[in-house]
Amino acid sequence: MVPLWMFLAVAAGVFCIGAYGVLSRRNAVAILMGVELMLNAVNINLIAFWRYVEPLNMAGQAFAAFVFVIAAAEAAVGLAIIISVYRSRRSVIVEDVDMLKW
Amino acid sequence: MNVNDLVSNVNFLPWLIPVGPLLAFFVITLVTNRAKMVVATSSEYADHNHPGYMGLRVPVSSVSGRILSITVGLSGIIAAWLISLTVVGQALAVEHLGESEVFGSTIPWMVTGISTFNMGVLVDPLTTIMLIMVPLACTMIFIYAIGYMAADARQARFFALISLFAGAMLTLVVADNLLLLFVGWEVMGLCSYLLIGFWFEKESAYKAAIKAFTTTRVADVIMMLGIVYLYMMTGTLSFRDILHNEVMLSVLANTPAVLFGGLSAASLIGIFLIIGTIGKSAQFPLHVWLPDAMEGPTPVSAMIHAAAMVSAGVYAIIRMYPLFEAGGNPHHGLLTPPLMLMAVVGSFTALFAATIAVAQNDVKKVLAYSTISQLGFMMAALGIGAYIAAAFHLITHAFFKALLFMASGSVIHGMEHGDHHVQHAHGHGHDDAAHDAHAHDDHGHDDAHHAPHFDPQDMLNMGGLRKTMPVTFITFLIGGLSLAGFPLITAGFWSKDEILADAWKGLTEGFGPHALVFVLLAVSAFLTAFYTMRQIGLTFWGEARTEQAKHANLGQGIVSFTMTLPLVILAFFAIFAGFVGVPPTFPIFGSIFSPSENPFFEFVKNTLLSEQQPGELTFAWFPVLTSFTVALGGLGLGYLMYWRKPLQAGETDPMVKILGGLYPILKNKYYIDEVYVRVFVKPSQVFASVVVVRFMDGRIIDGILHGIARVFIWIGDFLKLLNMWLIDGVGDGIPEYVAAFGAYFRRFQTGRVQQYLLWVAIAAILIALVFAASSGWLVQASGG
Amino acid sequence: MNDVCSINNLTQCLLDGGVSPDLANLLTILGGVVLVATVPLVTVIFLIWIERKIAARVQDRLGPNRVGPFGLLQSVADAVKMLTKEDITPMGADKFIYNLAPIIAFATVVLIWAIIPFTPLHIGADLSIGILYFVAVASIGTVKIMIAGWSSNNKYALLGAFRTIAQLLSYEVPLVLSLLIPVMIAGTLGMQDMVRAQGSMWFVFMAPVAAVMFFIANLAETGRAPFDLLEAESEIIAGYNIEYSGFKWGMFMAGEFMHAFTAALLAAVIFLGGWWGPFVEQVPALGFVYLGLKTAVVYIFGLILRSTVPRVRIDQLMALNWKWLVPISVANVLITALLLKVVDAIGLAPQSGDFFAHLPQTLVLLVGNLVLMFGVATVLRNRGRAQRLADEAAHPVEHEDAPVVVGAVGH
Amino acid sequence: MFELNAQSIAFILFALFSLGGALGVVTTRNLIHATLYLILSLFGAAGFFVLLSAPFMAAVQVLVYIGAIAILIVFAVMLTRSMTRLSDIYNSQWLLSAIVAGLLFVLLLVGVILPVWGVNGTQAGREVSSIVTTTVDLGKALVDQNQYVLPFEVASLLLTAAMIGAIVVARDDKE
Repeated sequence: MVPLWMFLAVAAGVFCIGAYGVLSRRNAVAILMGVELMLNAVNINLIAFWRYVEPLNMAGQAFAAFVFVIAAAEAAVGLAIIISVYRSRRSVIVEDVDMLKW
Repeated sequence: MNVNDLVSNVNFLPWLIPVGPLLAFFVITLVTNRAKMVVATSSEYADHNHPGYMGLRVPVSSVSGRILSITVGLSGIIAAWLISLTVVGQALAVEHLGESEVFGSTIPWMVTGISTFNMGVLVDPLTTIMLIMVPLACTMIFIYAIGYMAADARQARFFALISLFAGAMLTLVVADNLLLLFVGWEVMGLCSYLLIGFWFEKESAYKAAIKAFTTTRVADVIMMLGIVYLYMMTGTLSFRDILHNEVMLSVLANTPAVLFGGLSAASLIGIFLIIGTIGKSAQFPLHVWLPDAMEGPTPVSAMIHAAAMVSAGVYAIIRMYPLFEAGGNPHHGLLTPPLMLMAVVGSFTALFAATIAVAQNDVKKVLAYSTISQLGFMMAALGIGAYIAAAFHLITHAFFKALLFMASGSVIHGMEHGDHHVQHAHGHGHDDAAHDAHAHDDHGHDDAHHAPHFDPQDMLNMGGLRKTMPVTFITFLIGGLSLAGFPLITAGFWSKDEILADAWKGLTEGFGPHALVFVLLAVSAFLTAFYTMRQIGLTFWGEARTEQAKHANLGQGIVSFTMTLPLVILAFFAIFAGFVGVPPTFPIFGSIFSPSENPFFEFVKNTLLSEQQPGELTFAWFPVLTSFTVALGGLGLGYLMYWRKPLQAGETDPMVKILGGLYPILKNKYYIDEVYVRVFVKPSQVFASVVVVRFMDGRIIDGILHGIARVFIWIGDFLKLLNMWLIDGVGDGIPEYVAAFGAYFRRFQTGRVQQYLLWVAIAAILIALVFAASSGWLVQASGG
Repeated sequence: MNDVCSINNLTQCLLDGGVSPDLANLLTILGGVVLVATVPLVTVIFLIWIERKIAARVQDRLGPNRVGPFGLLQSVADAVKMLTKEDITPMGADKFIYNLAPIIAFATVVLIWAIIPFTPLHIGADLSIGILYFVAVASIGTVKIMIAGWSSNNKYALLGAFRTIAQLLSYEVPLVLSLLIPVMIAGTLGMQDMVRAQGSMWFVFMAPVAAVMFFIANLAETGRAPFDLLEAESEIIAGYNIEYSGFKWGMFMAGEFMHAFTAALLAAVIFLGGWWGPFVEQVPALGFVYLGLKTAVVYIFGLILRSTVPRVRIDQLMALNWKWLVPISVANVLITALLLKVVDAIGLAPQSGDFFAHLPQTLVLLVGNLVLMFGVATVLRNRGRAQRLADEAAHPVEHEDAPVVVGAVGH
Repeated sequence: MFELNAQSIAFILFALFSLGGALGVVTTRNLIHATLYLILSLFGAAGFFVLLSAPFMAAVQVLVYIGAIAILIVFAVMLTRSMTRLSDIYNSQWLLSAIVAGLLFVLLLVGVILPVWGVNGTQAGREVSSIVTTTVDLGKALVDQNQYVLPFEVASLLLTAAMIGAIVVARDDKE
């Protein structure tokens, strides 16, 4: 069976790549994709740990299920916000919507 | 646990106590408070001494919604009251409650890694007495508020807020751990903010609200530090686990504190908590918010000053008392730093506030300062180990101070009524709005739309109210006497006397702090008696000094009834609450009220472990005589100055002549620093600290801008406190400091989330690195 | 499993042929994969013929009858013609995606076949979550449409894609909800178990509403009439795949036909008892026949529907879904869950596998479904009446000559 | 420790999917392509779930992420059409972010994963039990009153709220 740490490593990789996307992309939609990647990496971890450490305890899968829910909600609301921003400012570049300061 | 044994089992009952008001809050907010937006006319928004806000679109709750809300709020608090009565009944039945058994139950609340954090309720003697006082006072205030707020368009909202307030206070009282207590504490902070700023259309009101909020916040942060530190040290915050655990206490007392070398951990935690209390129950130097808090409606003042908030501060101290005591023994003159701090701050505040109160003309301001001073009494008492005396005074004070506030409230109400009457009679300055105002409420006090603005709270405008408002007069008199500690028959006398007796005991054994406390408290007791008499004299005695005062009354019907009933009930307690704590060795009275033992004392002392309990005092004449002298002396002086020759209209207050140059200073609450300094602190210290401040002040702002070492930042925070000290809290030190700070950190706020995230990520990595380095994982990793 | 070489146990045959076990397994699996992947391809050609024939019969025509016996080879000829057509890639198209789309289009359909139990023994992969797998794979279908419509750089295609995706996403809701009901009754997500659970009673009797829902939703999912808006020539020319030509378009088309057929297959499996039939335990291979027959019934019914019912408007489509199907299926789920609990509570749940053990539960559920139908019907009737009254109020009809007309028709 | 069998081959394949897909997501200029890469990466994750004998999770992954979220994203991309191909896709801090992300990865790998779960890490020795809970158990756990029914309900509430919120936010108030 594939050792656990490999799953974890891949998950970590996906997470970091997603984080990079979130930190560096200009397009809000792309940022959202990065967030999805990060959430997904978390899910991989949850399931992997569930399988290798506590396969008889539902916690891992249950939490993964909740992460799905969160991801769905986050995507829906986030995209809605992006679209309404685009409608009002004709732009989804995050630098263009940094008025909320000082 | 099903509902049935939840109700039947007294261990679960405490859970239900706060539920009523909290539920009421949600129900009112979500359901019954049906408000429609209308353009305000003075009648909808006629309110206590602040200009109306004609033209604004304001929410006005429908009549039905208003009545519903009142019902809900009232039933909530009454439910809480009944439940607590049940609990109290059962608690009193138990022999030596607290020593062996206490009521309460805990549930695991959050599992933090290895340790589980329990939430729970606890009923021990201290809680019991609080449960006697708080719900009763709250209920009275609620009833009172029905009448007092009857003309306010946002009455429903008001009831929601005070319900939340009461709920928070009850939570705090029944909490069995410091965190739950802190939760209640903070919710109350929020409520006080909302309620002080209830008439937010008034600039002064919302400013006062913000002031109160921020001031207490400063203290609360420090208190939270203490809580966190305590949790770090002990791994639990449950009172009984910590305070009924000799080992833990001694450990706390003997481990030196972090980065405050000299202190023990217990002392540091204690000081942190005390600072929290200083903020909450308005002790010097953080007392500044309390007088301004008078901007809120009077029931709120009563709530904050008597029933709930300020008591909460003292209650917290009493609750955690063994912690402060740990490592010392006040009964043998061994005062730990926190105790010392309390003794000094408390006694000083008592005197300080009393002197200010002497020169106030605003009927509520006087009471505000008297509150500060009375709380000073309690703090001082705690400082010298007079644990039970403090608790006793807390209770009695709550009763008579609530009484006084509500009485003054009805005085104000009456004055406004009179004022309205005057306006009406002279027939100028009232329009259609005013008409329908009178149509749908018998005495819409619309002081809004006529100039010059008449101040219904200024005692100089009153006088002779005893004729028009007899009930208020009698009750106010009772309350006042109780506050002044009129010998033998008032509650205030017994509690104060006990404090003085404790102090005297220490003094006879030659302990410095006790002596200080004794002298200062005696003087402030004298002043208290004096200004109380002055207030009563100015308000009720003599002849009416203004038209308004001549016609001041509470009118008829439900309003006047709801506003007088609580007064009468509380007046009863203001007298008789004292007799539960009569020391048995007291001549005559002792044999009457406590033949065998001092019931209050015997009951409450079991809150502590047996070896921490103070011993029964042997009766001594000197303190009793002292309290006689100061009380009667003060009252007498007041009588001479304000009763025998009542103030005539237009005549200036005799205080002005007597105090001379001091008068404006007192009137302005020592606003002038030099005088403040000369009167209070030893000049040398002051001089030194001034220099230090100047010097450090410059250094700090530089220090921060150039990011000098953190020690300077720490000194800076310390000096920030000193600053508030010197310039009476509102000094310019903090604003500048904060402004510079903000100006510096402002540039971090680019409005770009990604940058923030980047910072977060970097920080996380750094922390992880530190953690990894400390726990040697990296080493392992390189190894494996 | 018995160790004799038979159609049910090809591995054994290979082993008897002296092949090493691993290789034998691999070979059988590969064989199965190839089979399951190619059979659909072949079926399509036949399906098209059937479709055209039936459409023709319904519309009183003859249909293809030139090429081959009964025109059987007509669609073969069409296929050949299609393959020989030029393969166009429009300018500015996103090449990679543009070429990817048809592959996904067909693959998604073929993937579904992996979980279809043809006989007690023959199933691609008896996943424990078969039905969920079906839903998941079906949901990928939206991707193909999206990228096809987007990548061909054509406004019509994009519009068509949007519209189609709106339709597919909307109709996934009642689809999944109606699938929930057999799952609840059978207590499993696996296809094979699902079929076994229908041994003595088909689910269509226990959950007719769900069956109807499933059928309608599938019509919409597969874009068959009356829901074939994705190729509404009159409005958006030919939908998302307008730019495709030749073989790629062929894959789209084949994919759609396959999808329709697969839907019928699933309906047969989930509601009509799959391969169950007389003697199927003794001769598992019979399962193919029974399943084929049941599927044919469903599919042909769909065809007749297609050639009789006119196409709906997009707003009607959405209204039908969100105002009727979704609420009804939600109600259906609630009712069924409740009834199942009740049945279980009062001990009517089937203990043994035989027919009569299942009867009470079936009756209860049936009654529940009928009540639901009645409720829906009532609502519909009231609505219709209100509508009619409104119309009559708008422009009253002459009542006196109406009966005359009827009479005239009568005689 | 890592013999080459069907499982490990599948693992490598899926790992390539998810990592490559992820890289594609953050590097491609064309957002539609990025979305497709995202789908690829999510497929990889689904494959992992299958390998980890959580088929239900795999199916839900495909259903929710690819069937719903990815489509949502594509919609968003298309509705913000002018933004689909930006001239420069990275902001000014991209280099620093790359360093930070890389550092984070190394830290996770070297600091946590390897020492704890690695070949001779502290937890390496534990054997993996062959019996695993099934989808039925998951379903039971989710509605078990002393397991996850409350979070479950809360999650459903959250979804509803999110749905309403999304509609309210995205609706065009002009008409």
